[in-house]
Amino acid sequence: QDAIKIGGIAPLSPPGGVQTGESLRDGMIVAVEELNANGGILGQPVELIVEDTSGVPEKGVAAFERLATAENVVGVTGSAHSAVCSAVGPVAQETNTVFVAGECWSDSVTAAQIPEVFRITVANSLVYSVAADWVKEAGFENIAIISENSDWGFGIIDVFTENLKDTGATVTSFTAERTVSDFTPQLLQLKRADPQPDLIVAGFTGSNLLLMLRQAYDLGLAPSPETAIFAAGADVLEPEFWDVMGDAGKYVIGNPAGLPGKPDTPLSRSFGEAYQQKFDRPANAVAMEGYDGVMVLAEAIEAAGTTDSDAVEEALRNLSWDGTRGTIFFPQTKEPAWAFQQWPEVPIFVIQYSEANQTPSEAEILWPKSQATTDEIVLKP
Amino acid sequence: MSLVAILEQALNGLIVSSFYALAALGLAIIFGVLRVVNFAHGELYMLGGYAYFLAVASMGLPPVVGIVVAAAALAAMGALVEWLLIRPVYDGRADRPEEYSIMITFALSILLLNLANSLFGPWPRRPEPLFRGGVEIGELIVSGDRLAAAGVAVVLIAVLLAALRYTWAGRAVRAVSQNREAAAIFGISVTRVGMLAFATGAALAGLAGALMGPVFNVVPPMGVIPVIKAYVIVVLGGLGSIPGAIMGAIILGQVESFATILIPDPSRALAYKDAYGLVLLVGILLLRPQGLFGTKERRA
Amino acid sequence: MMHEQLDISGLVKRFGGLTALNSVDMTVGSGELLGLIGPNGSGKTTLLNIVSGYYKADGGSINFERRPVLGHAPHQLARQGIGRSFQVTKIFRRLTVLQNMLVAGLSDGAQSQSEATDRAMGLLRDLKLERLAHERASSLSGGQGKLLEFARIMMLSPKIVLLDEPFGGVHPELKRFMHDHIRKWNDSGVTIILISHDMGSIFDLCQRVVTLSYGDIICDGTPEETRNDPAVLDAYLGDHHGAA
Amino acid sequence: MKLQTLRLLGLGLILLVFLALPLLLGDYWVYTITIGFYYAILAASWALLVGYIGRISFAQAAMAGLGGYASALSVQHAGLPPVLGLAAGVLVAGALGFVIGRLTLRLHGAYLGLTTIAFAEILRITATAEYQLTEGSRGLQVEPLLQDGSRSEYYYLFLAVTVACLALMTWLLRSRVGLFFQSIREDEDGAASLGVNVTLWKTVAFAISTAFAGLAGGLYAHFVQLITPSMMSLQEMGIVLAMAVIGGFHNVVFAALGGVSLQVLLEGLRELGEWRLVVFGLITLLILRLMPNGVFGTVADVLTDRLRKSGDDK
Amino acid sequence: MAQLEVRNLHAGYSRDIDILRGLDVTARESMLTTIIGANGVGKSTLLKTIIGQLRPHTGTIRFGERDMRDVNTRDLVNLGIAYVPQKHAIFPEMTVQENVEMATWAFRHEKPRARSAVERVFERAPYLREFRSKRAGLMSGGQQRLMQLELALMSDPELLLIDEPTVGLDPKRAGQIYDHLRRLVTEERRTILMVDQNVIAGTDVADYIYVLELGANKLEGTKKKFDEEYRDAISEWLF
Ligand SMILES: Nc1ncnc2c1ncn2[C@@H]1O[C@H](COP(=O)(O)OP(=O)(O)OP(=O)(O)O)[C@@H](O)[C@H]1O
Ligand SMILES: Nc1ncnc2c1ncn2[C@@H]1O[C@H](COP(=O)(O)OP(=O)(O)OP(=O)(O)O)[C@@H](O)[C@H]1O
Ligand SMILES: [Mg+2]
Ligand SMILES: [Mg+2]
Repeated sequence: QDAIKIGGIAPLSPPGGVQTGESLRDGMIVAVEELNANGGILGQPVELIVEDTSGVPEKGVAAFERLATAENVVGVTGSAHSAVCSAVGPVAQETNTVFVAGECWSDSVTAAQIPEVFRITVANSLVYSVAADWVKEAGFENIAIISENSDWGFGIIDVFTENLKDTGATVTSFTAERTVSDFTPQLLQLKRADPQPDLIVAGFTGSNLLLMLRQAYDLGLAPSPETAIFAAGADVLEPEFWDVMGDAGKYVIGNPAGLPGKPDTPLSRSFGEAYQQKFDRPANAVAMEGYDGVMVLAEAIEAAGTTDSDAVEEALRNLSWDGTRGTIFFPQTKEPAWAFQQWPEVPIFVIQYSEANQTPSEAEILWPKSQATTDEIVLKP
Repeated sequence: MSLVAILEQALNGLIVSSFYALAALGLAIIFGVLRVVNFAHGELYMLGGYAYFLAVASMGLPPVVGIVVAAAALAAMGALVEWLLIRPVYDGRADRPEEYSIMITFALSILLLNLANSLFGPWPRRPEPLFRGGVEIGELIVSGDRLAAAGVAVVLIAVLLAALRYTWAGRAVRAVSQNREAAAIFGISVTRVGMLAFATGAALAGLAGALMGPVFNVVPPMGVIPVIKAYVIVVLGGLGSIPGAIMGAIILGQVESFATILIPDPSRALAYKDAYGLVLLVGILLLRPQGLFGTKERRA
Repeated sequence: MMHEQLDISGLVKRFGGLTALNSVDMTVGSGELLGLIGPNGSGKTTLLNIVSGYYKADGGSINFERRPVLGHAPHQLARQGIGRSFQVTKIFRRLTVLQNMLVAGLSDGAQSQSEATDRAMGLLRDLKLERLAHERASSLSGGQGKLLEFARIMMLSPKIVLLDEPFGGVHPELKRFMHDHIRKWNDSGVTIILISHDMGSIFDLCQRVVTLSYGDIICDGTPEETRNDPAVLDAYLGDHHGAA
Repeated sequence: MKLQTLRLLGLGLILLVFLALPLLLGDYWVYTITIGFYYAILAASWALLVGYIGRISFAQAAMAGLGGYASALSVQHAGLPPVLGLAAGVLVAGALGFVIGRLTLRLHGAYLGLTTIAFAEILRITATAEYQLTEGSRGLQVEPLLQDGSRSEYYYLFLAVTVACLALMTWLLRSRVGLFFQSIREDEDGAASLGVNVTLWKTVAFAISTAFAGLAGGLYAHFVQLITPSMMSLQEMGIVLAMAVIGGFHNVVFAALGGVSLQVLLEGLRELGEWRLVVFGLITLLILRLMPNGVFGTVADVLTDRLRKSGDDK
Repeated sequence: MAQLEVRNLHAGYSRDIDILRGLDVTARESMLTTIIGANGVGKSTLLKTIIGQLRPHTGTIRFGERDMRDVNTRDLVNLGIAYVPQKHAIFPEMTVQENVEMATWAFRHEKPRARSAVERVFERAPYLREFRSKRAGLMSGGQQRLMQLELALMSDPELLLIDEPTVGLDPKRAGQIYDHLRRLVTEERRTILMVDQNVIAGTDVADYIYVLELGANKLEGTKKKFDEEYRDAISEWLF
């Protein structure tokens, strides 16, 4: 019996964000095992083929090519780098293979409005406008953003600047190569700045994000009573964060696009358990996206009753599936551009660790207000 | 900018310089003896970081011991690499020794980097440093791990300089680098010195990695950037010249520290951070092709 | 008909505190065969290095066929007709012996590849290197390397040749060949400056001998005059008059 | 003479195989080999520089990137047709190669290697930092070279260009220029004393080599239709180096064959997942250590040797 | 009885090609033995094989009791052998002083011996004193060669192997060197084996002479025999 092939793409080697890539892939693996345990799709077993993108657009394109033309997968999910997601869009269109983008936040991924491209994670505009609301509410006035000079990094700066324009807050931004590992000169400069910033946004990923957080802490800059620090990269959600940061991780603020156990549905709970059991680590938003990505494809194939690409694509457009993070569907609105086939209800949280070694689920939720676990808008050391 | 701010940047520059110098020392020694630029130096540095991490975090040894372990492990590794790969450079087996040495070490670096990716995984590790906490010097705050690393680096550099100048082993190392045949005729074992030099160079890379690991995290690509800085430094100073390497490190540390904050467009200033040293290097080489401290050769 | 081909005046070269050439004046006529001798370290090679463009001078001027030499690159001077050999040979070790010859033969673009090859093989035959034509130059013995370098300059068809110790390590039999070639060359109008410590060769070949000592010319005369000059005897020949 | 004909026969055979491949392989492999041609030109251009004139450069991948960007941007902003864009890429890369060659004239060996690393990294960092122009690490969308070109159309185009490039390089290296290059590699002062214009040829060699790299980069960009700074990284350079070394960097054709075959091998090893690059590194290391003339170089040497011997027997 | 005996030696640079084809050479104790022969006959190859840079294919090399076939170059000094190769073997980037000190490497731990060896060099070769703190590689060709000869003598070798002692030396110094070598043999009873293209002077100082041809012996004999019997053979080369 032929297997139905589903493709995954994720950065599994440097210079990509390998940590994120692995979580994404592991989420997919859990999904495929679950599908096969329940008899597969359309009665056929499911095979997952994950290709490495290294986080590099050309390699992503090559990987997608291979999946679409050599492996003949029905659809592809994953990615973890906006640049890769954007780059594979045209290939998806050309090869008529649907792509469910996960963990890539740049607006441009969906703004290209390619019919084959769907997104189950947030768009920068979606997430940082929420974060910006929190910033407004918290009343920060001097905000410094240090971000990598990638699509995602520039997006953070743009959305913050845009959304805080009318609040009178000043936003200063620095961008740097993904490989810069010593931020001390800038951080010293911020520390000596008058006034000292009250919020630093760290728009990096991987080891370098942790280094920046660490250096800010060691210099006594942030987190401190004067200055809060907001880590935009998904790496703060992984348990290894604590191995590296120790106490310095306390009071770091993160913004996951989903928290395990929220909403508290049976699916989200069972996924969390399966993941924990298989990989011996708690699931996080990225793993949930990996899982949801495969499941969305499986649902669409099931709904279409065939693996024919056009039918699957159509089924995705009409899909409404209760995933680990809520009901996933893909609106066809083209205004604003990035909203096309973008799941609009991605849960977005602003969380802050109040103790060392917390999981994201244990951290205090600061925002949205409706879900907040603390009255403070930001905790100070 | 206030005086304190300037001092703070200068101090940070100095600390960073000592890191760079440490990373560059082994490179300079290996080049000095074997006339080989070890393009795998960054990966040896990375392995030093992992050796330290394994010793301190996994085996629970105290940090000081961890550093010794890292140095010893890398010395052994260096000796092995020299024996297996580098020896053809000077025993006459390689037809084009210079190109061979560059390419073989480059290939080694590709192998080690990918091997580490596969073996250790992508997660950064942060082993316990030699010292924790911050040190306040007046208004200036320096974190303990950095200061410790810088201090050890300075001591090491001094010891090494003295050793090269005043010990017979150091002289043998210099002699072999200049004329292998003559060295052998006078009774020096060229192979032993070659191995000694490579092992020492690797041990220094390992030490640097062990000291730097707690500061910059232990992660497979951790050596890539420092080693490029190390290249810049040794070339700035004149390949093979240890005092040159130190001057180079000091210059680079200050340039990076101040250029990053003095260039008016803050975004560009940081984006080009890793390019300052390279631009400096290109500039200096154009004026003095033999580096700051290198010497000219007699031509005919 | 002789005219002044190489005109060196007031040439100074210093290395740090050491004055290697101390205001040297010397003219060489076209078609001369001039010996340049002097104790070790007297500045012979340095002079040659400056004339052939390898070192800069610290003062003075040099004209070759009334055109200034200083400031020109070695290859330009080579093409203007200044050929030289090196005291420590500079052969192309990983090229074959024949290829070594062809580099010289083809560099001015005047000869075709086959013409140059024919000429090269002829020269190699004369110097007993024909057998080795297709071997790599790295497998030549010390003396054979010297011979190859000598043969290479001949390929260049220079107007003036500066030979730095060309007989070092060459067997007497081949040295005789070289003598013959040098004479033939000279007869065909090529100017030759010969640096050698081989007094037999110098006195045999040269009509005029210039003696340098510590960067100064201490004697400029016929072989006979030089041989009997007390200063030369004292500084250079010692009591082993022309022992070699 | 017999050797010469056999050599030509061998090359003809290889060419035939390449001509036939698209008829036998699926789209994906055709795509892969097409990219292999990019690496072939790049590896050959590097071998031209390192193998013949002895100047080590680590900027070759960066130069390909530069050619790619120059071509893509000139098509985008000046509205040139892609073919003219390619020409612009060749010119820009060649010109910068000329400048670098000129600036680094007095450097050799390790100094030169390290300085070219500096140039390469400056280029890469600039391409990343000048986001407004290059789209940074997100990547620049590039016009396709052929409107609606099929996979095999691209394949044959790349094959033709590769063969043309190799023919050009071989012709150059067979001429007296090749001899001058090698004499400079062996001893610059010695070469100058024989009238070889060392300055000129060293610079020209750099310019020619980078111009070929620029061409390769331009072709690649217009084929993949996307270009990012990672194409200019040292890691990428490492791969190019390995290709040339494994093929045999003493000969541009061998280096080029190394380029194609390694690209195919790298794709073939995908099964190994993350260990793929480890295996790759190991192969490079072993070949360098045990077969310094590269695989194709060694095979050719052995065959030539056999032929000579059997010729002698008669 | 420390004499150097080479018997039926076959050696070369690659395994399948013999450059030396059955050579027999003896450097008798307290004698100066000179080897002459055309370029490329294998004189340097012989010395390189004796000192262990090349491995003999077959044949024996003995120095006194010691089988030299597997000798390592670095052990020469300890065996009482010094070697001066045809091309310069000095440390160009070190000062002259450092070069001189390096030559005491093998007996560096015998401080008085090392010190007096260094002092003797500067006494014997006063010209080196001027260059003491100058880099050796910057000296002229002849100066470098002279220094190298001095370095070789520092270890008081029993056996001295010299490839072309006087190439590049001015006549005055060359004469002094030949005198010195002669004195080493007659007064200090040392053994010298040298290769020389300077046929007249080289045979003039010799006690015993070998003439090689294509890697094999052609003629040999004492100086006296040469003066009497083989004059013609030699003058054939010379004139
Ligand atoms: N590049 C240099 N740097 C410093 N000193 C130099 C340099 N070249 C030559 N000298 C010095 O200049 C002097 C003259 O050297 P040169 O090589 O011209 O001598 P020479 O006459 O050729 O001697 P020889 O007969 O030994 O070859 C020597 O004392 C030498 O030490
Ligand atoms: N490194 C080498 N590799 C291969 N062959 C070599 C090598 N060195 C020398 N030969 C060959 O060995 C033969 C003997 O060389 P050798 O150097 O012993 O000659 P030699 O007698 O010392 O000559 P010369 O008087 O010119 O120095 C020569 O024919 C030479 O071509
Ligand atoms: Mg001289
Ligand atoms: Mg010899």
